[in-house]
Amino acid sequence: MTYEFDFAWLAGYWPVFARGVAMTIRLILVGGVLGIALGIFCAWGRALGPRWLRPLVALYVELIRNTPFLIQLFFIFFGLPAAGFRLNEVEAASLAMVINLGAYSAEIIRAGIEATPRGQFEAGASLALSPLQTFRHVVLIPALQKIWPALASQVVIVMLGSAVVSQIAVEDLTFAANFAQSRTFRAFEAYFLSTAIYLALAILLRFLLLRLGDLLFPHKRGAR
Amino acid sequence: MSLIAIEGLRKSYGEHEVLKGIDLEVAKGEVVAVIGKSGSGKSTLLRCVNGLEAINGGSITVDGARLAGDEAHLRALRLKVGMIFQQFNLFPHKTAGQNVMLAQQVVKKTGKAAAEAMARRMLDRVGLGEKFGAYPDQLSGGQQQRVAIARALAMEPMALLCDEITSALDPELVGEVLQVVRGLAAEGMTLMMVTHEMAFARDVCSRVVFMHQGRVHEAGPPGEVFANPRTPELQSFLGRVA
Amino acid sequence: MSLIAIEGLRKSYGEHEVLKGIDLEVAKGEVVAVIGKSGSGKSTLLRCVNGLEAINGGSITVDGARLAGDEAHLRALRLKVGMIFQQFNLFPHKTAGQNVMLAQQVVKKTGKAAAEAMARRMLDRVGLGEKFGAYPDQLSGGQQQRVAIARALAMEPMALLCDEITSALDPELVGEVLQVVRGLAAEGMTLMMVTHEMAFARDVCSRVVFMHQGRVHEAGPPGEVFANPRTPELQSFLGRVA
Amino acid sequence: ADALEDIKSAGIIRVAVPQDFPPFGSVGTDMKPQGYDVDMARLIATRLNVDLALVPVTSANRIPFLQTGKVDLVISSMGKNPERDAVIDFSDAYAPFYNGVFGPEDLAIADASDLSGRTVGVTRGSIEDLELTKIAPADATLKRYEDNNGTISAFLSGQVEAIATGNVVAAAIIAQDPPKKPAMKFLIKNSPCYVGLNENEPALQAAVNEIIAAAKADGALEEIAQQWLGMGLPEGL
Amino acid sequence: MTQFTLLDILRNLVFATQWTVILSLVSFIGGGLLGLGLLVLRIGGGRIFAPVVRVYVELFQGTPLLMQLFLAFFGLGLFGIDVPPWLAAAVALILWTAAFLTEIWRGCVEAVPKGQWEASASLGMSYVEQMRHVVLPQALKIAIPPTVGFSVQVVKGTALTSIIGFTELSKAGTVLSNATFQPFTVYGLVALIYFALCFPLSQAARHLERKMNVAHRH
Ligand SMILES: Nc1ncnc2c1ncn2[C@@H]1O[C@H](COP(=O)(O)OP(=O)(O)OP(=O)(O)O)[C@@H](O)[C@H]1O
Ligand SMILES: Nc1ncnc2c1ncn2[C@@H]1O[C@H](COP(=O)(O)OP(=O)(O)OP(=O)(O)O)[C@@H](O)[C@H]1O
Ligand SMILES: [Mg+2]
Ligand SMILES: [Mg+2]
Repeated sequence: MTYEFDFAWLAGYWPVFARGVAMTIRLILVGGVLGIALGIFCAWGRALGPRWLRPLVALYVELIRNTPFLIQLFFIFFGLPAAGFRLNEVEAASLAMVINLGAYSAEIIRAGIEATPRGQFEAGASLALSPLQTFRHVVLIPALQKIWPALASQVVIVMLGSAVVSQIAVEDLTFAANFAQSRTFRAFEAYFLSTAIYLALAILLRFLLLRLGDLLFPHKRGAR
Repeated sequence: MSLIAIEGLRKSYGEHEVLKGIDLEVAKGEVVAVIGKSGSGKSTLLRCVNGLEAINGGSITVDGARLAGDEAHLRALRLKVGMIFQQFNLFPHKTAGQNVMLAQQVVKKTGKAAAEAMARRMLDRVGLGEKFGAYPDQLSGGQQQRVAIARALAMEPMALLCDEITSALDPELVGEVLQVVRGLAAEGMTLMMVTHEMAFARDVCSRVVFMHQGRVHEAGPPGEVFANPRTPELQSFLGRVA
Repeated sequence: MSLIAIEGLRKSYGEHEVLKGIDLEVAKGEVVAVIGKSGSGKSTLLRCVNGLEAINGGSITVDGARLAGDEAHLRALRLKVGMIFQQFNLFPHKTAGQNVMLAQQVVKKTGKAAAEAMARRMLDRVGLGEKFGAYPDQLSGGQQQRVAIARALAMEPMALLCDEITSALDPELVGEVLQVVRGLAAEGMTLMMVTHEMAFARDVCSRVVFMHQGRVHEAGPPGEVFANPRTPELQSFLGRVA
Repeated sequence: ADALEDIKSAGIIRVAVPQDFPPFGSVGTDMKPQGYDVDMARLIATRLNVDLALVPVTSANRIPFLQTGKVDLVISSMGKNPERDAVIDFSDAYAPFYNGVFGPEDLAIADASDLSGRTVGVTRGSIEDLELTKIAPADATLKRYEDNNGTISAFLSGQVEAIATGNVVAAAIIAQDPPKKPAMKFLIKNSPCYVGLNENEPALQAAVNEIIAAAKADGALEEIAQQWLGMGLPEGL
Repeated sequence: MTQFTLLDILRNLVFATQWTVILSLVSFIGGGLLGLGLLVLRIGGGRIFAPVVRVYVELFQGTPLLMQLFLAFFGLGLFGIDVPPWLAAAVALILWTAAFLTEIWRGCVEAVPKGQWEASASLGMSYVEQMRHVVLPQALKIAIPPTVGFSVQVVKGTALTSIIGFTELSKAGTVLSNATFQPFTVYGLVALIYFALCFPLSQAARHLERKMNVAHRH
């Protein structure tokens, strides 16, 4: 085969790619921040929350973790309007990512909470902190610290998984590649380019998250 | 009137009855050493007094208020009685100073400046004034335990419960912690402490309580208890430890 | 001729020099106690002798063979010198008996029957004959440490290095382990042990080595060293521990 | 080598067909491809006197299949534009494609300029996508879905106000009797479909064009159109 | 238009599920074996191999699986190597699975306490003997729950093979919903089947994890 790579056509499409990258970043920002927040809440609910909350959280986590992201996305985008709740494609994609990351991070964070020595809970209690105060001030930060690398990986996985949001017409990075190739029929160039950008984004995202971890957990630096 | 009054206290884990009816009074300013073999229920006793374990029978009264299981009562109790653990249990993500400040700010809603002033005072008191900004893992075991003491003191409790607070320390570091406790006792703090340091118990405590199989087996002033143990169990226990 | 000869041993971690030139000879059958403050380099010294740490200067000679860094030499060395750790480090997925058998079978290629016979003999020797099939987490700390001793003995080493082997034990369990070591000393095993048990060192050891800031600061027979410490550092050290 | 010769000597022609674009390509209850494009592939194979291997493709991978030599022809209701023509070659037109903008009865749209400010769904990379992109006013929003199904679902769930699609597709939706029926607002263009093949294969191109011309002349193509589109071939295809 | 009954849809989906299952098994077994090899290189491969494995892991964990499949199938085709789709799918999925499993397992090996290495070294064992008799058996035990947990991701990951022409479960779903215009029925069933495949796996992972924690506390 004598296929000749040609990136010249890109000149006309780089704005599409730039917008796509911006959208992918925007999605992972929203999904990451809210998803982890949801994950913290669910982890608390499942590990320490009131009895009635635990099975509900478990149901949510299992439903999400055991079905494909794409299907979840379809139900939110095409299905919710039938229930009178219409979200545009970007909102739907963001919500799907929040829900997805929420379920995964709930499990990860819960592991961190459960690895917290009992003595920490007891020390909090014996200082007259309420259970919620103990969770908030004593348990949460060290628990997050323990699982931070795993959480960072999960965020990267969700970012890469977000490629399928182009199926509901969200104009993300994969959309850009598909759009360009549907016009120019230069699929290899388009996919090579988007793969390279995804790799760069993944490396950058992980790096930033780990740096964020250093900021959130300053005591780690003092560790011997 | 006694500060801590324990009557007919019973505690079981499942089938296993660990405390089989404990009666014990601790007056204000008293320093009580609780000794006994491993598994005799010493820790459980202290944990019950701090409300960390739900009790199965009897009553515990602290400063006239009877211990109940609900959240509000428990918190009120814990404001009166501080506890220090064998494993220090400092909060690893907070500096020594922040460890001491946290509960003041969160529980007592003390302002930051006041909490910090108190923290500095308490750290000074345990000889760690200059370690305010150090994280626990930058401190030696003895230093960590002293921060734990400062943390409990900052809540201005009426009594302190200490559960083998020197057992996890290297021998060289035991002295510095006991020195701090000695100071507290001298200042009139009410103390109830589980300890294996017999010499210390003899020197500092006003009363020694020997527990055996979930009961108070013998009790009395250290001079008497150590010099003339009446029961064979205490005799054998002292023989082994000394 | 001495069994273990250490000359000018230096060891640094990065910038930090932990051993600053150690000279020490241990004769066959000698029982040497290494004492000193935390951080003085006691563990590091033992770990160097066992080849667990690469050294930065000086030499270590065991039974005439000089320690080198390559795999084959290291293995040969470790067959001559066994090591027992503070944290026992038993293999949790193997029974007591299998723990003792493993290295014989894997390293010495001893047959299963012979290895098992040896394991039973060694477990008997540490008083655990009936625990052959128990997993480590079914044993008390003292029992685990005795299995660790049996495991080291089964390799028939010429010397044993013991690093605070009773420090992780509850006070009641210390005795049973020291009893086993006492027996080994009586049978003529060469021992080099880091310990905080001064009474034991006094009773059992033929020589005491006091380390301070990476150097051998004082050494001599226990009678002398404990009765007449010459340096102020040793005096203060003994004062604190005793 | 010459692709036509290779096909003849192998005795088999491999054709990429859509699986997600009824009535040009979808599946029957046995999951076998069927539709206008499939019959077209069959026609070409028969007339070249070789066996037929159908390779189901999507709009994302149909051209890579062709370029890497995994198929000989792409018959997947492709439209032509200059950028595409620079990368692959096209045959003569083999099928008509009436596409238009469809919306609910009460939506007032008469031509492209009425799309101003409206949201229109379209299948990414389809003929109607290419055409509508050209004629839609700047402030119309085009939502480009992965496949027909996405476009239709978006319309039915109200995520878009109107869709651009083939009239046969719209007819198929109406046949399902949904609560929201798409009515034709205006015709975009009758833009025919072309068979795609690799560059520099004049012999294969000529052979395909010959077959298409013959099929137009002898009524074979008319028959396919009647079956799948429910109408005859237009004049001048 | 061909008319599909619910039974037609279900039958075709279940039929396509067999591809999902086969692909999952292939990727998991192949990825497991390759991952084990990479693991050895990663922790024992010194200055040369360990970084290579690290880059490998970074590459495969840092790019969408969809693109990996695309490039495995068509990329090689560009060089005139004709890879059949099943081979490309298997290769890409195995490489991807191995990258993740290697990392998971490395974490497990590192979770074995340092004391175990030292104790076995002081008994005279070589690196390989330490690995074989002391470290790996313990790491293996810790590794089972996260490994089973990851298998759920593999099952879901096989969905992306549709890019190279596989009609597995989710592609069958797309095709059927395009043929029937009943996306909710079809995707509802697809979700159900995925759930039926994945839920037992994640439950097993959770169960094993709990069992292990109990054993730990023992
Ligand atoms: N959470 C628990 N669940 C079940 N049994 C427990 C629990 N905590 C303690 N026990 C049991 O209660 C008994 C008393 O324990 P406790 O910790 O009070 O003893 P102790 O006197 O403090 O011993 P030590 O000197 O070892 O600390 C022991 O037999 C112990 O096994
Ligand atoms: N792996 C290491 N990396 C860096 N520094 C180390 C390491 N191991 C030990 N050190 C340092 O070397 C010094 C000596 O340590 P060593 O463990 O030999 O002391 P020790 O006398 O055994 O003390 P202890 O009684 O606490 O066991 C200490 O300052 C310690 O911090
Ligand atoms: Mg206790
Ligand atoms: Mg040491």
